[in-house]
Amino acid sequence: MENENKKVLEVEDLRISFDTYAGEVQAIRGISFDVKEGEVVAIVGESGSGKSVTSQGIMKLLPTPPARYKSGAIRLEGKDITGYNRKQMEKLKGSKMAMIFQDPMTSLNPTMKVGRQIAEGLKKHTNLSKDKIHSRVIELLTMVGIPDPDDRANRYPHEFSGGMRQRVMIAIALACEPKLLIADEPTTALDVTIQAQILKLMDKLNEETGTSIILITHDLGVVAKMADRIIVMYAGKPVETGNKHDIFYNPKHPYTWGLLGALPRVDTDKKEPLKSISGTPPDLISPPKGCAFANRCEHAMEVCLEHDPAMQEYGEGHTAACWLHHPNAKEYLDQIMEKHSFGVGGEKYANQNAGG
Amino acid sequence: MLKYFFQRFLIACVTILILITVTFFLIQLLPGDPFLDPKLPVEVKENMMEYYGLNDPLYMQYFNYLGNLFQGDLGYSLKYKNLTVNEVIMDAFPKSVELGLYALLISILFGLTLGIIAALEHNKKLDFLSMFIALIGISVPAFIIGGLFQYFFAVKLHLFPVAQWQGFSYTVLPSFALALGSVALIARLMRASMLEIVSTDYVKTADAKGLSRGQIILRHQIRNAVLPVLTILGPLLANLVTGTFVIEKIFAVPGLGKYYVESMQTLDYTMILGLTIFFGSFLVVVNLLIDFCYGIIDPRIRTKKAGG
Amino acid sequence: MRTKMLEVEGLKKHFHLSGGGVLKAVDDVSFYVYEGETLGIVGESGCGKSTTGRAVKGIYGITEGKVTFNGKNITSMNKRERKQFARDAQMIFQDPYSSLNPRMTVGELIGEGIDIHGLMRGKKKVKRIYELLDLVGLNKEHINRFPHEFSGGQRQRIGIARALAVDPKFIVCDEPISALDVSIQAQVINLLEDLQREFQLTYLFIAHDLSMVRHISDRVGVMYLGKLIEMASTEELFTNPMHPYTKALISAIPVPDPIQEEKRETIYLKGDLPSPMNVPSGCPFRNRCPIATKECAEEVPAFEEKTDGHRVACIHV
Amino acid sequence: MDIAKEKFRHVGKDNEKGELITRKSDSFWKDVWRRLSGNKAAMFSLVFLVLLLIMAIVGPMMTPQSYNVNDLMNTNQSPGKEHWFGTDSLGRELWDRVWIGARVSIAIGFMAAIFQTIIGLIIGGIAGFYGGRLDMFIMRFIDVMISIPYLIFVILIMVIMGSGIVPIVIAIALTGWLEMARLVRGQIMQLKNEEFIISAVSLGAGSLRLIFKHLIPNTLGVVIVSLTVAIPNAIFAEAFLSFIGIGIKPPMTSWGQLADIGMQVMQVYPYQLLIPAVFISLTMLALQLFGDGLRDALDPKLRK
Amino acid sequence: MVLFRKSSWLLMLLLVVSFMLAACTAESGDTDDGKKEGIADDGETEQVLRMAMESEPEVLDPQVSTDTYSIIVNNAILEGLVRFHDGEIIPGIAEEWDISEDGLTYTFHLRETTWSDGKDLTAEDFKDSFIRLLDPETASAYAYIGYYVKNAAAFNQGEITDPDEVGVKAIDPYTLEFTLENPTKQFLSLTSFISYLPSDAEKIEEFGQSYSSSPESMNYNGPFVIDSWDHQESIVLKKNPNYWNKDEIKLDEVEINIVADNSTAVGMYETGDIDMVTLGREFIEKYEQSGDAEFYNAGTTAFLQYSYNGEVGEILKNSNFRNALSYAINRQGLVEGVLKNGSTPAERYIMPDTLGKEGLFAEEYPLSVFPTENDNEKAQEYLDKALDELGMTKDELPAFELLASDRPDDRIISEALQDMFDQTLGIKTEITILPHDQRLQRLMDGEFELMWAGWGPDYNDPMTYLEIFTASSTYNTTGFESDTYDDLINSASVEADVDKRGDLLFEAEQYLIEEGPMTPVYFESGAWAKSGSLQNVNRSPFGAEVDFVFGYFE
Repeated sequence: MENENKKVLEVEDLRISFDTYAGEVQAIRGISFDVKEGEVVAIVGESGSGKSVTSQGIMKLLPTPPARYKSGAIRLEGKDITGYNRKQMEKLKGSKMAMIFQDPMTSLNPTMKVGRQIAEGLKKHTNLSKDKIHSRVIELLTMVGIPDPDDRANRYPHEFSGGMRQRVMIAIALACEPKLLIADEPTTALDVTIQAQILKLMDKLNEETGTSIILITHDLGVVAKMADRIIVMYAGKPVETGNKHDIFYNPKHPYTWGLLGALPRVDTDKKEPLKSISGTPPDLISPPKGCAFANRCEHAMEVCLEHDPAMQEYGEGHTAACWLHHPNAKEYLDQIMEKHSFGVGGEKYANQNAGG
Repeated sequence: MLKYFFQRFLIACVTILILITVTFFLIQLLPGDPFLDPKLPVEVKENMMEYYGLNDPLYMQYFNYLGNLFQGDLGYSLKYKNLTVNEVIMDAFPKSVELGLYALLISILFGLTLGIIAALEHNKKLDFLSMFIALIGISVPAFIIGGLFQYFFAVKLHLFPVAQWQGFSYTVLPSFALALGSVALIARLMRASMLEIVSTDYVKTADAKGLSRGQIILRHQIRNAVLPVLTILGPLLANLVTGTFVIEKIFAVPGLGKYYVESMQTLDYTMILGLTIFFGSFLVVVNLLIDFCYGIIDPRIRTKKAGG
Repeated sequence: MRTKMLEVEGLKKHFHLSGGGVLKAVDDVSFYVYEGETLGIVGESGCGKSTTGRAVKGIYGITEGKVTFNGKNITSMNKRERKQFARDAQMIFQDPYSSLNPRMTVGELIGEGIDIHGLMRGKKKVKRIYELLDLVGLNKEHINRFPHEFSGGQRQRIGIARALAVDPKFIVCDEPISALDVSIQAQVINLLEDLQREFQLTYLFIAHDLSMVRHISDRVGVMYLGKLIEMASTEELFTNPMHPYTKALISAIPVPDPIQEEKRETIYLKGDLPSPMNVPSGCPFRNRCPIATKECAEEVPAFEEKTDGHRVACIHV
Repeated sequence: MDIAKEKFRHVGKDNEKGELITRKSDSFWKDVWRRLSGNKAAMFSLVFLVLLLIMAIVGPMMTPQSYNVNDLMNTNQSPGKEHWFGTDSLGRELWDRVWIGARVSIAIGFMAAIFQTIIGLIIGGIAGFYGGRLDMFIMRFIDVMISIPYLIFVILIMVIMGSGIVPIVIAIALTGWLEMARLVRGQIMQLKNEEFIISAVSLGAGSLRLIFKHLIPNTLGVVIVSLTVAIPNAIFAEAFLSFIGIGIKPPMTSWGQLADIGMQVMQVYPYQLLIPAVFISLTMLALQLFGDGLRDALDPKLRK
Repeated sequence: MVLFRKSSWLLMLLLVVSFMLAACTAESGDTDDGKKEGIADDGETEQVLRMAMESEPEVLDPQVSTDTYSIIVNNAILEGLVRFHDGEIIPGIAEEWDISEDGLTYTFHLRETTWSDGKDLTAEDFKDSFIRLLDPETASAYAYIGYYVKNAAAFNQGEITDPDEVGVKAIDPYTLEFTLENPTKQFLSLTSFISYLPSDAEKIEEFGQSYSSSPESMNYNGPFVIDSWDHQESIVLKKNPNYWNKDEIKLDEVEINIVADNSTAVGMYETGDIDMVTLGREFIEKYEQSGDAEFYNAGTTAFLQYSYNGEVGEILKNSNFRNALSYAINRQGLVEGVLKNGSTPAERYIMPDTLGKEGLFAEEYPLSVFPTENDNEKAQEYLDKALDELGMTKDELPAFELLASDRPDDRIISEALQDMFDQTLGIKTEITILPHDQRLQRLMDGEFELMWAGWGPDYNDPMTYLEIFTASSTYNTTGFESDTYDDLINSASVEADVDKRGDLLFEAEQYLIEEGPMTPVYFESGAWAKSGSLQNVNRSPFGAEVDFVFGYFE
């Protein structure tokens, strides 16, 4: 976190749609963020919120068609890669940026030895000799904590457990020391004890190699543990961004409130009902005119149904898109802020930057 | 692994034994006998039935047959009276296998290529073209294809010999005619298999590594896509080897198919039985082999069997 | 004295695999569920918690042991009793996508139990289905729609309505929320809690998510490789876990609170879960256990009551 | 942004809308049809097949001649104004014979396919549903049946029942059901582990309900697709039987028989081969394409 | 992506090219085979005959084999006492022969010659072979062909066990004597028949049942020996250097290819792979137009056979009814419009080329009963009469089953007959097509109503056509049993006087036509084509179907 200013990745107003038989699904409806060197940025949201599409969109892994880039810019280390074709992207993928997928059981080629799968990227992006590549593979396997790496490199994925496979995936991703690692729900398919191991590993690697990480997850616990900055997405758009403390202790958007409230609290009486968000996210074939969350929002106002709120900044790097913080809604906001505390840990950052 | 194959082998043996039994008694249901000739005086026919053991009670015929079978003797044909079924098989089967193998090779070569092209060009012109070619293979009956091939490529264009089996040039037309249907089958299977794999996670992983499209296709897609195709090669080869009657007839290939159909039509009991047993065992062996090959190619199965 | 609605004694469920091996999915498990309470069962994948749930519901035959429901052994019930059991005990499934027949409408799905048990028909049945839809927070117009048109949370609520249709007393919830999004999980959990209050339901709640189990359960049992290794009241288990596995499990859950998360100490277990095909001798946990000793390999530790109502299977406690 | 203050009136969440499904409701089959109708090749095929059916019915009525009346003075006439498709070696109108052949071939195709589907569905269903020993027994039985020469059955049936459509249908179905049974068994085995089946079992559903409400409707898609494959296979099988001289009862004819006769005279009267061959091939093609379309339309992977 | 699209097209191209490549290599291979063509390098005509046969000989063992194809091959590799060539009996191994006055004793004087391996060929060989034919152990289907010889039947049927009692004697190594049961006019020609050909006892001893299954396992005494035999593919014959008459044999080699499919064989003929070919019905017109088709008499009388058994038999027994059917048949139309193979309408039963007393039977006893073209009025008249006699109306007539084999010609003729009966008389028939053997079984069980059938001669005498309808004939399952007819045939078979015998046979034919269970339709011919330079290859209804022994290329 020393080189605060060096931006590894900048994404600006990215919009991606999918053309399906039923019509155009607007999977991402405009997202902008940047990732600084060494930083861990978490993208949080429920399924269908567009977080996975965002990550694969940055890597250009989406098959086109049906995917369609509608607008926006992607800059990697300051270079605009938006218009890059496949050949140009091939040079970046695996070397400058790499990716880990959700399901370690299916993300490795079942008929190829693990060592070869790691070596593939090295062969592509470096000029190392065969021996060097081999020793690098062993080094990587050791680094991700796989015991007996010499033997393991010659084994097939099915001989590995889920956790081990995810370690292999990490080794593949880190093979060429990428600047940016995109981890798409890396622990969702794993058991809790294994998840802890993998998270620890990622944390360690982040610190040791300085690789920036985009962590995509729906688990706020993982976010709390790993992330520096957080982007909360809903229905294809970010609704709130900010650093860990902004989001957990001073959330501005009712959806973030909902998310936090929906988790069982460690510190309160367990028999207090959870704060659920009723209803279902909107269908992105015909996204609502106003705020996408309005129909499920306890605090919805008439304006929410008609106009989509814009992102407002509430502090350094803390932005949210909600009409509640509009000056015209101040009375109501004050009312509810008095009644409730939003966020966890009982610490109130009440309304410090409202209207800013 | 050994235990597994031993088990499979035992099951196969039982299957073949049942097959022999069922076939043996089924043939007896057919009216008539191998010596149908209205000119034959009753006494002459008696002599013949006696000589060929057909006057014995059925169960005795059955056990005699089994007894001989265990000594590897399938008996003399009742039609080609001085040929043993063993001789017939030894003589004709290699030709059927040769034809079948050529056809299989063509099917694999053309089928895989067409399938891969179609999958890579999914929903584009070449996809439709490839699949159209493949569909034609399925859509035209073999005897029409065989006849047309013969007429145009041999009789009209003199590119190949019209018929018979005397060297490489003789094999081309029958092999292609025989292969056409399975080319289509493999092409379609390969295409589907490829399309399925295109959307798998590990292809995405490979893509994320920055591999070129060609590398992804070669190293990750094709190898995995071939697996399901492999599973049908066994039955396919068996089909190609045993299902050659039409092609054999048109191209005058001296293979087993002809004996098979003919034996059925003339009630050549020993030949029907012998060939049925032979084909049954052939099928079983081929399937075992394919199983084995499958194990080599797919590491998942290899260890599973070793472990189980 | 509270009545035990369900009693499980020495339950074993072994699967004979086609390759010849034996998978001991559940191996000698005993517990009971009081009427009106929620018993949580947690554990990692392959620990046998789902198999336990299904065996209790009578879906699988039992290899060994005894399951008693309301005083009746479920394996020796007569036809009428079996039918009554099929009605009294219901189940909610993990995968909201595969647990509903894709060819049936929501109405048919919810009405199926009513039909099977011949409870009502015609207009009355439709009225009941509307009631149930309303109960789980769905709209009337959903009755003629097909499962694939719904989101995961909605489907799970359909599944709940389906189970409720026959007025059950006992519901096995087999990981009902693990496939759902966070915000939706809360909906379902709240709904389950509401229903429990309203209809005095008894739950066997199976999950791998400890925080949710903690939230909903009165008592919790922890399973590892086919065995129960710890069981206590929820408060007791979470504040005073005794078994080293339970301790590690609890510590491994990331807490959605950055400050707390930083303060917390996580116990990292070494290695992976062994396959249930080859469970280590003695204590199944011993080869990952930070405090394992030689003795642990020698015999399976007994599942004993260490303090009041707190049972643990570990010789080092 | 300038928005009137009264717009900021609190309205709260809208439960109805929150649970709203905005997409149009489609039943499964409606959905399938929608996807199918988007498939051009499949639709062309369907149109072709319907036209073919119509022609098979009205075709023979369009000429004054009949398919079975000889005209020994006008044998082997080429197609033209007088004889639309030409005449055969007995001077019979090929036009009429092709449509009669269409009736027979299509009838054989459909009947055999349906017949073998029913047998396969029942036996495969039983094997898959009950499993265990019974399953093992049935599967071994199928193994043996598959290895028994098909022609023995065919000849046996022909001898018992004579030549004609029904014996051919029985002969084809008698061997065709084996594959279908395997397929259905596989499907049922797979379905049996699906949660919705377990769910029905846990509700107390009986065997009948499981089979008819849950298992069969969910195998239907696969079964229908293989039905569309079975039809051309049966038409082919009939053609093969014609080739080896076992066919339907004259003066009736079938495409296979016409093509077989055409093969003999190919070098002299090519039209006698081409006409039936083109019809067979186009029909096969149409059935294949339609089957493919149906498969795609039914594929659950594409539904989401 | 663009790159890849290109490579896809490339792959496609590759497939096409690979096929073409196969074609090219095949072509170059062809030139190697070029010397197969008729002209040898030195410019002289190579005497190699290449021909096609529909099927492989079932077995070449002369005492066991029965099929057409073995007869063709055996005719070339073995020689009997006499040889049948081009309609005439010429001396074979027997130089000359004497027939006793009573026609019961035949004495053959053999020439001194050897087997192909140089071993002497003696009367003993012929005697042993004949005894072997009759030996029940041999289980020969054609044993009955020897029944004309004294005690042959008894020996074959096990009534006597001493072979010496059979009327065949080797008087000395080169004199063989047969004693017959009855005077048998056709006996001389029978001695050229396959079952009377000699087989080598030593080889039989050596090879057992596998005797004659390969070139080495048999011995030859005919013009040719087998050089190689690829089962189901080809048999190559080479000139026999030890044949007594080898100077008359011009062909050095005969290559017999087994080609089941007629259009394939014709294709091979057109590309010059074979020198002669039998023409299926479909090809005749084309070859006739170009003048290349030759017709030959196949010897078969094709007829519609009736069953006199059961209820249907009651109708079919009525001669007016049979006449009605007969007059409804357009024989000329069938022959010219459908068959086109030179067959002629049958106006009588016995095939016109059959030998009579001196010349042809048909010339000595002319008969023309049936109309060549249908006569609808007469047919109708006969039907009315028949219905009157039967006391039934036309509507009461059942739909008759018409049984035919699955041979393409049989099928089409039965379809034509069906239509004729329907159009002319309104009589309905249902055609049943059965595989050849299954149809035979129905015939032998007598389970038929109408059957499309025919009879090919076993020897050149009217008797072969007539004897099958006696009550005791195994062929006759029709239910036709007439003492009058049986008496005629029996008298004829023991009648030594040629004129009287002829009269008896003629009377029998007329009686059969009047009362017998069949209606002759046509006398079958076949057509074939051969290369212009090929001479002296004959096709004949008697003996070997194709006789190329004395053939040569100009």
